[in-house]
Amino acid sequence: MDKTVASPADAVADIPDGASVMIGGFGGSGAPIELIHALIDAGPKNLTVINNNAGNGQVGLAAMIEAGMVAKLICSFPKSKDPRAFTERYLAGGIELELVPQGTLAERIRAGGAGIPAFYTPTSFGTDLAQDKPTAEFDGRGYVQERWLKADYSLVKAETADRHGNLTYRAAGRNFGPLMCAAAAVSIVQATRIVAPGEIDPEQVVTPGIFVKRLVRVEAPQQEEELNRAEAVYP
Amino acid sequence: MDKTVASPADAVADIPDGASVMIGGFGGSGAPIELIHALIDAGPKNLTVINNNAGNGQVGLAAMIEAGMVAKLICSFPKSKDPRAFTERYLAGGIELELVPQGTLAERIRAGGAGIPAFYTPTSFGTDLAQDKPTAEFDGRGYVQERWLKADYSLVKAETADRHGNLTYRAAGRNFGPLMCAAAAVSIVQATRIVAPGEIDPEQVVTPGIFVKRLVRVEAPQQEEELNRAEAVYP
Amino acid sequence: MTDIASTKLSNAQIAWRAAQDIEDGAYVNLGIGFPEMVARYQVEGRQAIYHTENGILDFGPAPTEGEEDWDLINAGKKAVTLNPGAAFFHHADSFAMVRGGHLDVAILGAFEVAETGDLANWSTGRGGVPAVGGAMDLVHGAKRVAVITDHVTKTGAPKLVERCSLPLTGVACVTRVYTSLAVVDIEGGRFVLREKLAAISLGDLQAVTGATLHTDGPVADLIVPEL
Amino acid sequence: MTDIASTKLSNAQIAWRAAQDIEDGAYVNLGIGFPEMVARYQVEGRQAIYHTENGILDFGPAPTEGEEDWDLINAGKKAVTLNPGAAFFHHADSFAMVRGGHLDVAILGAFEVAETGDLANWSTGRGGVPAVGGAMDLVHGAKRVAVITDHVTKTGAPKLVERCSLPLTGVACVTRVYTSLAVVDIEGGRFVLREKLAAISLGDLQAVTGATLHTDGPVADLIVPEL
Repeated sequence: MDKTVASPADAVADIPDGASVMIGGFGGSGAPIELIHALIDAGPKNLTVINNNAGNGQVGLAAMIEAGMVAKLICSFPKSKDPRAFTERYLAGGIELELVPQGTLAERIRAGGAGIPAFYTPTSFGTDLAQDKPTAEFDGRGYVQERWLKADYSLVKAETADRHGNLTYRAAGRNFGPLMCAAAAVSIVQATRIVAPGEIDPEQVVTPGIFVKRLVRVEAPQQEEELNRAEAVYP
Repeated sequence: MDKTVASPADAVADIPDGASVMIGGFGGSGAPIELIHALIDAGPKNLTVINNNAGNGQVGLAAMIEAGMVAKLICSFPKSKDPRAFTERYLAGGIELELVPQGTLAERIRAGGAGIPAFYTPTSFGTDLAQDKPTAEFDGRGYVQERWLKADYSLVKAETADRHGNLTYRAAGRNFGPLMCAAAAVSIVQATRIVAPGEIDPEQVVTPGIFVKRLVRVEAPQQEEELNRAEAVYP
Repeated sequence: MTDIASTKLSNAQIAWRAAQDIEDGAYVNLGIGFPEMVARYQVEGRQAIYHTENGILDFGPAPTEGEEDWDLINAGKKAVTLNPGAAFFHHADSFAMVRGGHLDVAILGAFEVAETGDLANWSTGRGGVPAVGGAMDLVHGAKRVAVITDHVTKTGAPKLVERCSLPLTGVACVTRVYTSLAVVDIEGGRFVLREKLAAISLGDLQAVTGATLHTDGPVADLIVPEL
Repeated sequence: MTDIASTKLSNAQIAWRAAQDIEDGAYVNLGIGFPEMVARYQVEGRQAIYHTENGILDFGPAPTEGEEDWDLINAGKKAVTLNPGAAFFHHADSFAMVRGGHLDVAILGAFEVAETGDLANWSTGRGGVPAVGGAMDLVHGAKRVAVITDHVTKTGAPKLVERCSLPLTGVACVTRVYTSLAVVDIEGGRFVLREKLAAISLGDLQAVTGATLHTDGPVADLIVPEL
């Protein structure tokens, strides 16, 4: 078994117009820049993107929005140091936004991967973000019903992978990666290193390979924050 | 910060009559034998125990049931090679059983630790185990609503702990440990080694210390299956 | 009428037949007991990865006696070994794999299977100590849920039935049944016969089946090696 | 009437006062921005462990400039360091800590706090791009949710009010407010004044507060060091 594909371009080549795509990362930490840029090169349109944020500067997700590929964004915090790509489109009515509290976003994605179609959370109860959502009372407290979130694809950045797809991450870059691998029909992972099965200690696997469909090695991955500090622009 | 207490006896001394106690382990794998035996020595009565099984032989949970301490058991599979302690009491009406499918048991405990009061699962839909439970349809499929499971205490076996309560486990002994640490008001962990904070790589922590209240070192822990093969009896 | 007892496949042969349908790279859960036998007959050149509910992916066969590590067991509480590429995880993650649709195949035993796809395999309904384990989870989520079973009970009663009489494990969940006499798909609430032993006539097979066996194209001979 | 502008505490002093109530061994989440300042004034001899939503427990102060690792950031996307005993985890586990009642204290900023404990701190309701982040999660689950804030807005309007006029972050969630003039508890749907600056009279304090300040026992002087 070898889930490795030759290049980021190969890894994302079949993502069609209209697909839903989860993209890992919290701000620049864990953002799979090479996979995103390969997707920009491929250029599918009308995508629904699930990410914690809405991009920063002119690389990564921001560049994808700038390229006009994103019809809808599901996120918790569409602000950043330089959010212009999203902000301009959003204020012009050119992109739909579904704003989800961060913990609810994480839990909805976790539920998608875990076969839990709906759950109750105290988060957002009594607020505008709970409008039109079913509510229920348990033990005298009010809760909001939230639905699972799944996607056709996910793009995730890992540190070490083995060829079966077992993964480790790097520091806080882990964030949404394990959840998005499980919640997408086709999870696509870029890893700094791809090793032989058995080289990752079974105790230290963070994402078991069953949640990973495709792997691609990106030996020296770019870091979004560093690109932005260098005022990089993609393409 | 040092969560270490001096002995298993000290660790469980305050567990009162009528408490609910989650006990980690799947069969003998991960069973915190020394903590259970300390609890037998302490002898609180009328306990509700949450465990995957119902004990095997005459040690550990089986010995606790034999000692008449368990009023109710919440489990998925109350059978084993030598289940007599539970079986005799159950058939005589001396112990209440709440039978929960294994994945639902795990998810209910996970929900308890994660602040999710209820969730929907396909598991048990249309079966006797879903009787009297609310059901709902999502996207044309039927699901059962299940409630979170919390406990006053949990007893868990870990491999390495640091003094802040960060934990690693051993092989499949991990099973319910991370979930039960989070779902109990007071989680009590026995670990083969207790090291200084910083000695466990932050990437390799399985249970973060926030989920752990008390630690006790049990340097050469007994293994339930081995005790049973030696026909051990406790006390 | 055929002497079914002398014609029927052994459990090993049923397991062998089920193993032929496991594709290369498949993630598989084998129910405890008889279904575990399927792993022995993995097709040469194909690699399946076995999942066990208690938190291991890619475990291997039992260790030699005396070499057991009792923290390294499968859902049947038998000692196992690890293959290169194995991973440990907790129970909630393990059942996320099960319920979340990540397993390609789950192969289970059965007391009864109905033409509706309903399965009864956890309770004889006769009292005693009830125990369910992971059975009710496994029937939901795996992309394909298959059953391996003798075609009839020890007393000769059909195990393939119109409606299950025993407590259900799951509703409309089984899609293929490998029996000691035949391979039967469940499609649109009907049993569809795909393969049968050449030595048994369709009539005789129908006689030991508790619901109508439909055909949909040719019925192949069920051919298995001596084992 | 007291000149509030020249009397009131600085943000650093408000943060200092809030830090005095963080107990040894507490697990703490500090909202992004102003609340992050609380960590600077941790009481000597006490050890708090800081949680950040993006998946770190026990992070430390910012590294020196040029030493940043941009995969090692807090929820405010600022570079941080690790203390011995730190742990990484994914976002669902991180918010399990938040919602599951595992944090001892969450300290947040506010646009408005109501005497009901309602908090508004995520949206000015004026259009633009809405962004919520982890605020709505943090107000649920932490054993104690406290707010640090100037007592009034930049235009002098009260921030402690009977009912919030801005979109809510959470209902009945705040139990203590540390302001630039006072320390106020929220109990039974009422503001209960615990401490106030000696230089301001109760009447003057009430005049800049949008709901009745109750007392329940003595009101202590709010005393903080020069910072």
